[in-house]
Amino acid sequence: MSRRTSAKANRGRMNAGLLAGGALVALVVLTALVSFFWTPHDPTLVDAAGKLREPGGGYLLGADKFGRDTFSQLMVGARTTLYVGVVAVGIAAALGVPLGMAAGMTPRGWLSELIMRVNDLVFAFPALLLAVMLGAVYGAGTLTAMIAIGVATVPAFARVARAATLQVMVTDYILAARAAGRRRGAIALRHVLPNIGSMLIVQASVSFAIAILAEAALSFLGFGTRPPTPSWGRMLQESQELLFSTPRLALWPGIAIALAVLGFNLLGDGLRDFLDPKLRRIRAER
Amino acid sequence: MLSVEGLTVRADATDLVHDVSFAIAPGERVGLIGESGSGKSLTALSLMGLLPEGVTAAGRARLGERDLVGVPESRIKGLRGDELSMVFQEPMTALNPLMRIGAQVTEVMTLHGRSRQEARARSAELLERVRLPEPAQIARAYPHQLSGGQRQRVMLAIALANEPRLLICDEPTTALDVTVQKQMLELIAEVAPALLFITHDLAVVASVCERVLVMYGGRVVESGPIREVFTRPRHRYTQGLLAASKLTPRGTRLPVIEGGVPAAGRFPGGCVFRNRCPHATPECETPPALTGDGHAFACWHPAD
Amino acid sequence: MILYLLKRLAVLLASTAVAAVAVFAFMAVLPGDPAEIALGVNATPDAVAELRKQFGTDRPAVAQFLDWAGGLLQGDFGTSYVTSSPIGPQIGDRLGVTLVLVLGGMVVALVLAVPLGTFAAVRHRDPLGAAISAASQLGIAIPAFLAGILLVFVFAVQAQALPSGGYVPIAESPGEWLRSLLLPWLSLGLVQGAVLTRYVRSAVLDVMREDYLRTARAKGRGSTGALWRHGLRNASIPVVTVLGLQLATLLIGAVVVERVFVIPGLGDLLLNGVAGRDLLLVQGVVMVLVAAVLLINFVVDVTYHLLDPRLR
Amino acid sequence: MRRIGIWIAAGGLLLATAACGGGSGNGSAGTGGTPKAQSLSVGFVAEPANLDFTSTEGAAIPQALLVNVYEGLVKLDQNGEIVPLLAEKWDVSPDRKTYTFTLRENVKFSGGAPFTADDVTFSLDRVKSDWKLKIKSQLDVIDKVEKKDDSTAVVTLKRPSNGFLYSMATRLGAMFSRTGVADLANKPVGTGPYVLSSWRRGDSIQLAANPSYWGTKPPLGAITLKYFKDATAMNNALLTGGIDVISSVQAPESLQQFADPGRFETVEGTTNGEVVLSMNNGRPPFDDKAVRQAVRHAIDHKALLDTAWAGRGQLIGSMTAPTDPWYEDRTGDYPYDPAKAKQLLGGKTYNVKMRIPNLPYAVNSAQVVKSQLAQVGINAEIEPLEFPARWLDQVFTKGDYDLSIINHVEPRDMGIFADKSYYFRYDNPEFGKLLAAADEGTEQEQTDDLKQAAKLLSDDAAADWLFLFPNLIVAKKGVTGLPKNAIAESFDFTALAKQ
Repeated sequence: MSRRTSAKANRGRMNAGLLAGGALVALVVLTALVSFFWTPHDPTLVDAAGKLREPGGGYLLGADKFGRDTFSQLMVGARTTLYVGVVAVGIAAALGVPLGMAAGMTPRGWLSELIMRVNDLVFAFPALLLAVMLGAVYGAGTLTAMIAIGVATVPAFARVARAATLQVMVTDYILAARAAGRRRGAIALRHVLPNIGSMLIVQASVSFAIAILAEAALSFLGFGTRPPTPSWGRMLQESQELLFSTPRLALWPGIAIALAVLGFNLLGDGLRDFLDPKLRRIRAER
Repeated sequence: MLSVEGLTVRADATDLVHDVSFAIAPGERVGLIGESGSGKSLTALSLMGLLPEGVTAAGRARLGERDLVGVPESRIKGLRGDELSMVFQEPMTALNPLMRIGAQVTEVMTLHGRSRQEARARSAELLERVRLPEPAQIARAYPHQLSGGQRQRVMLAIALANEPRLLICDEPTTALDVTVQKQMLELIAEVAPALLFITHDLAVVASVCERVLVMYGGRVVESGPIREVFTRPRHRYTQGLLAASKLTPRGTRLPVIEGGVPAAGRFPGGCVFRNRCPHATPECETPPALTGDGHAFACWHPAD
Repeated sequence: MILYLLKRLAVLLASTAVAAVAVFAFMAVLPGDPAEIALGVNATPDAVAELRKQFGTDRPAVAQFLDWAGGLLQGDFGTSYVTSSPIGPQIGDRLGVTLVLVLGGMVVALVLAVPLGTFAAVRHRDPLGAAISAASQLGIAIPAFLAGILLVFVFAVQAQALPSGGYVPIAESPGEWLRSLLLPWLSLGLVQGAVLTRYVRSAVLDVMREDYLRTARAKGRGSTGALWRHGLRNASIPVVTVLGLQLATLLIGAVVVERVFVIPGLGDLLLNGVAGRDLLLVQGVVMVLVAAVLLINFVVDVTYHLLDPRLR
Repeated sequence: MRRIGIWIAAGGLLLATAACGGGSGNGSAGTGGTPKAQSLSVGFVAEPANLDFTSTEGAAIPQALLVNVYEGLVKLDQNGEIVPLLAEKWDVSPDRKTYTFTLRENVKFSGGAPFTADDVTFSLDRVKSDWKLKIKSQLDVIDKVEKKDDSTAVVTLKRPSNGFLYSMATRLGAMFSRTGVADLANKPVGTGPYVLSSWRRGDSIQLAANPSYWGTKPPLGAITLKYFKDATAMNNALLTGGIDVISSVQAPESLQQFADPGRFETVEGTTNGEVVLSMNNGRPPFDDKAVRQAVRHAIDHKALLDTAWAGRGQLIGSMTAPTDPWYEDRTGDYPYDPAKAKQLLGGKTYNVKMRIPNLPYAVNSAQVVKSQLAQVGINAEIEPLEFPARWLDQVFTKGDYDLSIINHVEPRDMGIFADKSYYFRYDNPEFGKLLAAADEGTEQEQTDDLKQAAKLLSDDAAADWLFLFPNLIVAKKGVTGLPKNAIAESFDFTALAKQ
């Protein structure tokens, strides 16, 4: 009784988080989409006359030291943010989910043991380390950053996929499917994947948030998005020297990053409670 | 000894238990039956002061001279585990997985003033009393090393540790194997001082209790001595319940109660059973009172 | 338990060995010949060949690996091609600084997160509990370096109360050492504390819904007492996982804070090594980092076993 | 609730510690509490990997050690004149091939050994035998070095060279002790006013006054060179008293922070650093002179300097610095004229790679260059490469680039355009001839020839010269003796003092 009551109460409250998260994420996505067709100004156009232009007069948030419109940069920066997140999470999911499922479907086999050990090993190479090393080999840039973040996130996906698969594997319908002699691959695709999907979505949104932060940190270290492509992380980095005289230049990308991360985190939390309370215990990994 | 008057439990604006009154005399064994969602567990939890967050109880419940409802936790917690104990439905999760059994048993005694040494000695006795083999070994074990039946015995030992005046059991055998169930019930019947026994299983009530309360929709719809209520149910719900339980394994279809139990707050006004009752009339839109001495019921159209 | 420990230890050693191979292989793929780099852009081929011989980089990869790995076993990381000084002591110094930074930051995080997270869970229906949750969500969303820059701005530049950066060894002046670390600890601790608060809250909430907590209350404990005696240890299990994860990522992740506060830590050494193509140094640092993460995993697993009898 | 109280108490403790410390910590570099002579702490950007500038490239080592720890026979003063240092004087033979240096008496190395003509022959011979830098070829012109007596050394050249004495003022002329070269990477031994006292890798180098220095004792007892990778961190350090001097401002927009004349003083001088927009003359499209010229016309240098480097620095137009005797303002050669640029491109558009080092000035300038080139139809993709390793490898060594931006800090370095294998891949024999003639000719001939050479470079659009890197120093008020111009390799601490 107690569990039911509180879970219900919880779900009602979490919906607020889910809505807020969804709204923030939608805002980022929408901004990015609009930026393909329209921005107030060319975000990369250097205009010496408009250096550090104050907000107003068509420049909603003013301009940076290159005279580039901050608002336009923020809009296109949303694109970069999503791009980094989608590719990094995509890589992590594409590699991590099959591995985690394979490990979960053969819990006592050598395959499972091997996968999880390799997983631990990859986990020992944090995103930042990979990014720095890949940057040294192939040159810093958005792609190397995304690959590094993606690969470093594989273990998180593999673990969640494995844990969720283990839970699903003991349910009646899987037992029935196995008893009916269904092939493993078919079971994985038809039965396991749809049932662990909700947890993976949760993991995806949490990883997305982390990817955004990682991109910002890499930009700060000079291993992130290449100039002049607008990126919130690089905007923040570039505005550092003007932090005292023109704080708004750091303020806006800072807010953008914080809201996007907040959005994806809230979305992840909200989805976890909303989609499948049964699997609530498998927590998304950072 | 225990008297409950006008107990009402609500979450937000919804009454989950409405105006429930009953009493238990020393040594008496009372059953509380009903389907899930009938409010029987909440009734028990409100007596213990263990209602979940956001759920509050009003009305009056006294154990001896002590109020149980509407008092702050600091006042009631001294009674819990001492004069008033409870065994829960799910033995697998009711014990702390990280603590040894012995420590969990002694805890309830040291909490209520016994010395550590005394408690330790007594816990061995208690484990023996609930018929656990090799109590010393069990005391050193962790919960996961025990079977469900064994764990429920441990829970019983904990409940009995301070010789409570009243033991509340909430579906204590539901999660157990049938063979284990029987032993457990015998044990409870043997060791319980006064007992409030909650179950949905009529047969179980019949084997353990002397008197029974039937709950539906958060209300007591019928109460009385087991023999009378079970042989001559008056409330239409009780009647249905009994009929349903008499399904034989080979099962010719006997009348079953139509429809399902509504969700909390979705019960109709008036007689809460009227939307499922084949005998309902417009009269039933007025709430019937629980009337009758000894064998009481709340129904406008009672069975004979 | 002993058996488990031995088994887990074997896994640790094996994975460290595999990691050593992986790290070496990765570095071998890195373009750039140490000898060419050391000699600059217009070096003569003869000089390069001679230096290669001197460095030992003209030998087969397997021999080089065995040499390097053999040295590692004795704590010898080799001598840098670029700085001509032994690498081991350098890594040791930097690792010490980073450990002080990271562990201090984690202490701040714990001091913040355990009470706040527990409070937020216990009072999750109160505005104050919700406010703590919201604050922790916001804290997670702020990039660590931004937090650091803002702290510098407030405490160092405006208030002139603490140094804006730099690291003073404890041997030189314990007071200055503490002062130089307060802001870095705080900026790591705030951000990691926000993350941790969220996990503590969620772990405590989960535990609060456990039946055994109700049992404890039925025994006569108040809700606080029950949580204290029966809840926290259970709640600590998922929190230990997160702690391990945070520690593991921070060893290198702290580089951002090291940059902001000009602290000569391990991450800084790594970036310098990469920029200066000090390959052997980079190899050593990466090896240490990877081994440290594996060690942290080991400790977390063993802690699990200590905390949770079900795993034994 | 209880636990929250503890947290607040902990927070209070933190503030209390901060406050107590505040009093003692403001004494700038005074790291210890010992009452030694005054000290200063100076912020630098690049930390040396080791201290051996005979085998390691880069500006960081000579910047810290030359003149301060190591001395040469001569040095370059603030006006670019060559003045005596360890040599009291020198005589040049009429054929300008023999230099006779008269050495100062009573000069000792920090190890205690006396400095004699033997050390001169040792040091100069060692350049040929042991140095591993490519710039050592500058002394290939030396035929032989001889000791005449303990205080006289004679250098004979193969041919007359104007560059010889100048090179002697750089690190190439640094005097080493015969007994002090065992561990150059860690233990420098020189005759200078300072000696290395400690080095905390990744953090700082400490120099202490040399008690047995032969010349005027430096006013300061100790100098800390503190290294910052991050420009903002360096600014903050000065703002909070962590350092006394920023040796080179890397974020010129932030100078406003130091505007308060009651607290700070900003020194703006000049350097030898030409920030060059290099174009790969060796492959399309920049093997085409018209395209290179278009680039020069397409760039609004004034706007670039204003946005990329806060308007600090100077527009030059060719490969010479105003402190060179042969400097001429060549900014008028290619005025900003996008229409002309388009015309030169003949309506064609180009996609090119701009591979730049990941340094602030380059990253800033590149974004402006890209934007301006886009206006005339050249789409430059910026690719920041990690400096130095990756940039050196890809651009400098392999020449795999179309455009790049780098500050050529070496003094009087027009000669790099004479080397057709240099990454510019510029090949004009006439230019080489001019340079050779300049080195052998008289001083006047040298000036004339180099003026011509600079003009030739500009006309050919061998590269574009974005601006001359400014020497921006910010110091706490009261710090004196700051070198206004950074035209030598070293940051000269000898006059640095605090009032």
